Amino acid sequence: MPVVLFHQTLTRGDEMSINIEQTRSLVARALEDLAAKRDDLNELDRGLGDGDHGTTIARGAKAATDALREANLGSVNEVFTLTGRAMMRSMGGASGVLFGVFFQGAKACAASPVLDTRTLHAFLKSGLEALKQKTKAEPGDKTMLDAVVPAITALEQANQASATLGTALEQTAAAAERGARSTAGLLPRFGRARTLGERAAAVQDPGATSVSVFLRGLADHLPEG
Amino acid sequence: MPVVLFHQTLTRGDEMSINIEQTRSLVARALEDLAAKRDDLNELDRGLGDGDHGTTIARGAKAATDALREANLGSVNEVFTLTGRAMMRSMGGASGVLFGVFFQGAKACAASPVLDTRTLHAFLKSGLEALKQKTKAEPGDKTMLDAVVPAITALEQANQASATLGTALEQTAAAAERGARSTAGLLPRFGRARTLGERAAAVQDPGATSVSVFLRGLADHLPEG
Amino acid sequence: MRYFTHDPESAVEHALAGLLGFTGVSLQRVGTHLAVVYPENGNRKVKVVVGGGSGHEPLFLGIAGPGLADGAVAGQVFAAPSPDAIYAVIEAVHADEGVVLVYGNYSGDVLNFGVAADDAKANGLQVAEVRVHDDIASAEISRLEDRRGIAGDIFVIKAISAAADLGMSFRDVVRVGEKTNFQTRSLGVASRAATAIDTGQPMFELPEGEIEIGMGLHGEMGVRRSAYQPAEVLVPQMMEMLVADFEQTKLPLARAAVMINGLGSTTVLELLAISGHVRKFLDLHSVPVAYQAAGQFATSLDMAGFSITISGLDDELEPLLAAPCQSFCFTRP
Amino acid sequence: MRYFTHDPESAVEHALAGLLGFTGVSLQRVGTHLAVVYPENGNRKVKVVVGGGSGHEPLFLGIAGPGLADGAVAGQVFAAPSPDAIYAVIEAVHADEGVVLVYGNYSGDVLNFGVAADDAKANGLQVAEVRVHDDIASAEISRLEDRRGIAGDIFVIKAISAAADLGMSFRDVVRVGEKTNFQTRSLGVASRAATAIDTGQPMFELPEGEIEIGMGLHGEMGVRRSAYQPAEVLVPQMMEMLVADFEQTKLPLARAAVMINGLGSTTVLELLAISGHVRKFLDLHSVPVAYQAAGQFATSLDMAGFSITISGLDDELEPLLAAPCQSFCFTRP
Ligand SMILES: Nc1ncnc2c1ncn2[C@@H]1O[C@H](COP(=O)(O)OP(=O)(O)O)[C@@H](O)[C@H]1O
Ligand SMILES: Nc1ncnc2c1ncn2[C@@H]1O[C@H](COP(=O)(O)OP(=O)(O)O)[C@@H](O)[C@H]1O
Ligand SMILES: [Mg+2]
Ligand SMILES: [Mg+2]
Ligand SMILES: [Mg+2]
Ligand SMILES: [Mg+2]
Repeated sequence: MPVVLFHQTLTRGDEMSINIEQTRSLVARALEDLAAKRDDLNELDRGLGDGDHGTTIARGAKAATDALREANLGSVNEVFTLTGRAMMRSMGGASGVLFGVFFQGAKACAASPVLDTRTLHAFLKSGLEALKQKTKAEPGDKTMLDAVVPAITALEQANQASATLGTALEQTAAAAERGARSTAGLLPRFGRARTLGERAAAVQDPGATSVSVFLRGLADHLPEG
Repeated sequence: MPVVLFHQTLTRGDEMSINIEQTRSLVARALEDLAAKRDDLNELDRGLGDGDHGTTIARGAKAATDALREANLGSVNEVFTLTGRAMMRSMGGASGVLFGVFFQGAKACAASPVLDTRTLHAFLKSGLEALKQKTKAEPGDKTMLDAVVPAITALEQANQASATLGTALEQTAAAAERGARSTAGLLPRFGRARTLGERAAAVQDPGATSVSVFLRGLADHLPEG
Repeated sequence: MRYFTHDPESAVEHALAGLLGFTGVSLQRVGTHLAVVYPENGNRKVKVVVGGGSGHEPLFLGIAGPGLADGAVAGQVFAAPSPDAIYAVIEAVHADEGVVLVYGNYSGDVLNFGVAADDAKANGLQVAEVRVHDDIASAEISRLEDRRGIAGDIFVIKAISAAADLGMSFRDVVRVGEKTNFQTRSLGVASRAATAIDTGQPMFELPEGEIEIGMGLHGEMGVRRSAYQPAEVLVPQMMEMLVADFEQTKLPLARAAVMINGLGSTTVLELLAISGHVRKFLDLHSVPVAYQAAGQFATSLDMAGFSITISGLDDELEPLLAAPCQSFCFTRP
Repeated sequence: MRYFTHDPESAVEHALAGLLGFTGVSLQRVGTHLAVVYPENGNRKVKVVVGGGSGHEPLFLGIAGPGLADGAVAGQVFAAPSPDAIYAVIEAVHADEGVVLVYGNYSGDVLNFGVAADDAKANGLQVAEVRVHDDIASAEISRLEDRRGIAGDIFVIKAISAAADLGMSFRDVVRVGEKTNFQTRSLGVASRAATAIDTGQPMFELPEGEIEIGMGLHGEMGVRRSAYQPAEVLVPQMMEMLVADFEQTKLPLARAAVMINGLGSTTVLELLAISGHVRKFLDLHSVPVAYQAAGQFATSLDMAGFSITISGLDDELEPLLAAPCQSFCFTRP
């Protein structure tokens, strides 16, 4: 079983693709960033739901990094599907299934030995399709979709422009962050927050925030080519 | 049924005795003083017991004044026995029985149409004997006995000195007050406070305080002769 | 306030150990999941599996037993259980004809039970879902199916289980479940938020002198605030709202089962007093009460508050709710 | 915290109305007293009357029923009932052979039940008193009879009532009661005082990060303070103290009945976890457990805390504790 250095220092480059091991490290580091936001995410969920989104997502992130550390991986797809499966198994709550199916979108895509802008776009787009099977929420409803949908639009544009993975991730993360921020002020229409109406308007959606934190982590930790 | 003026203005005199109606008014007014100390007595009991002595004694005082208001009285003894019975019936708690039997001591004494130093001494002394059947507590154990016993000693001396009722009541009340104050600093050995030891030492015993408040009320409201 | 335990995940694990140690109803754990089965409800062709987040004890794990659920599965505190755990229980109850999943209508539960149900169906099992939606404060009557589930879970689980005990078909058990679900309405109030188990902080801020109406069971805020009222004023108001809700579905209350549920810190003294006020209201309105209970059945950690649940009964439901049952959560000898 | 009711006296009156409205065990009120009788325990020559202050719900009024008390009488919140009320219940249970009074060993209860017992004896009735003294924190073992009664009340009432159901003589019922009393030991801890119902203020101050050990059931302080410990550390310490207490009376625990009692605000999640820790300790010490339950049985309004009660069983007591019984407070189907 390969030894993986989880905390090696990586700096962003302008390479076109990374291999399986690099993808494993990259996703693991982004998940660690997510887990580190535990208390902030709980605080957002206190205003909007039951105050546990940080705890839940941190549990999922930990389960996923544990699973990634031990897995024998045959494709980059598996990095994502394993992550999704571990999250779905360990998290529970609304976000467990939603993050779970989103990451497992990679299962429906052709197996690839490298992660590049095209494969990443395919994975996440397939993940969004799976998400849509699970929820009728659309952008503007103050859910994680408010981050996911603009992120994938940005990724699609980057892909069409044949952008490097670094550039694509940067644009994707920025779009997700904008999307997450846009949820502050929106009226909630799905999930626990639904019944709160105006009382929950001011708060930024925790699920959308998690999506943006994860994608920002991918952009930040991409290794040099 | 006689009409009783509960709130008529009475001032202390140096008469030797009062009649049944005057005794009824006097005891009722002392009971009202006791009920008015509800919150203070609760506060003392919070430090030493379960915080309800004021509520309990106020309930008893109210029941007793109600009973006194309606009763046909044939002797001054009945003012005391009625009060005791009403308290025992309505209060519950440790103090219900203790105040109940103390006031009902008058039952064992010869019926009298007037209250004077001698009859009052006989009633309360008989009440103390009844109390001793109910508790092994002695002065120094931080209970109502710390007020009752010195009060009766003072009353006995006043009786031997053939003091007027006014003088006797003044001396009795003063002794009860000293006795109640002396309980601050004592270690509790009876009642709920028993298990608290040092933690309850500083507080003045609520039951002893009630006794002194009642006796002070009798002294203060004694009508002019 | 400080809990006697700080780590939510180990707390739930320890609680399950505690439940398994009780004498009386003998439960079996399902693998390493936070899940139990009671395998002795022998007469049933259709099995009943229930679940939801932890923090609602004695629900959900505590409601498996004779005359009640065959399987129960919990998530972490206030998180729905995962599809894997739910699926493991669906398998573990070994149903001849099918499995009915009963859970409160919250996104998390809908999503996780939904995935498990899909997996089970893909493996050839017959599965139906009853999403309890008794909380009248959580949505208008026109959006009945958007309403959340609170303590009404218990009446729905009770009726469905008793139907299964009669040996009813899958179709009929589900029909009974949906009927009870439709006829069960609840309303809750809180005077203090639950304390988060890990931080020790209140889950929402409720100013002194205000009460929260229609809070969910998961520590989340209610739908609106109101000034404090003592129970003798508040309860009749709540009862008016409940009765009006029945009338809006052209379902005047003819006979009722009533449950007063404590949410965590509300004293049993208060629950009894509230129960008295509820009964007085129903007596005044000439609604016969076939069943009335008060206690802690579906809590929200240590939230201070209570809910009133009313089930409208007919000749089919009354004996189902009356049938004997036993569990840590709910017993009818 | 604010109660949903402010006036303690009307709260107790309303609570009694609530209790009388429950379906299941059908109780009758005794006159205008805060007292009930369950008249259907037909086989008994000896009747069992229990009581104490209010604020401990579901005790005391809630423990009348089949296999349990024949009569129950309450005082106001935290005040023992008056002799009149107690006497009225002694009369109302219509005993052929005698009445056993069971109550917790507190001055107020001893005094009031004592007066009622004297009155009853003066009227030719046979009456005995069992003063439950299970709280090991409240006095040294050498002063066993000075100890207070807390949740152990329930095991003593249960055993005595089952003995009466067997048609035992007065003498034997009392003997069973005293034996169970002697074999029943409890220890409680609190992490927050009860809130006084009238003022809304805590009944004693407990600094954050401290716990109170051995508090009484009436909102009074415990016997000492200690630093906060989580349940997994605290429970084994408490169990050591309980086991050592049994050993001091040359009564090593051979078989046990166990009750984890919530005092008001402690969550059912915690009570379950505590129950798991208790069982783990007993398993490690090879003490077989014949009965184990957790819940709110004898509360102290909304105090945060719990008590552990252990009864040492022998061949006589075990079936008595196991016999079926039903009441609002305690049910064994
Ligand atoms: N029906 C839904 N559709 C889309 N997203 C949802 C839905 N329900 C919840 N979410 C997302 O999940 C987040 C809450 O996740 P989490 O707190 O972990 O779950 P739970 O609500 O079960 O406690 C919300 O902020 C929102 O982004
Ligand atoms: N055994 C006893 N002997 C003498 N006095 C007692 C005894 N127990 C209690 N008291 C008196 O009663 C007072 C407490 O009364 P109260 O608070 O009304 O009753 P309870 O303790 O039942 O709540 C104490 O302050 C003390 O003076
Ligand atoms: Mg949440
Ligand atoms: Mg007191
Ligand atoms: Mg949650
Ligand atoms: Mg008291």
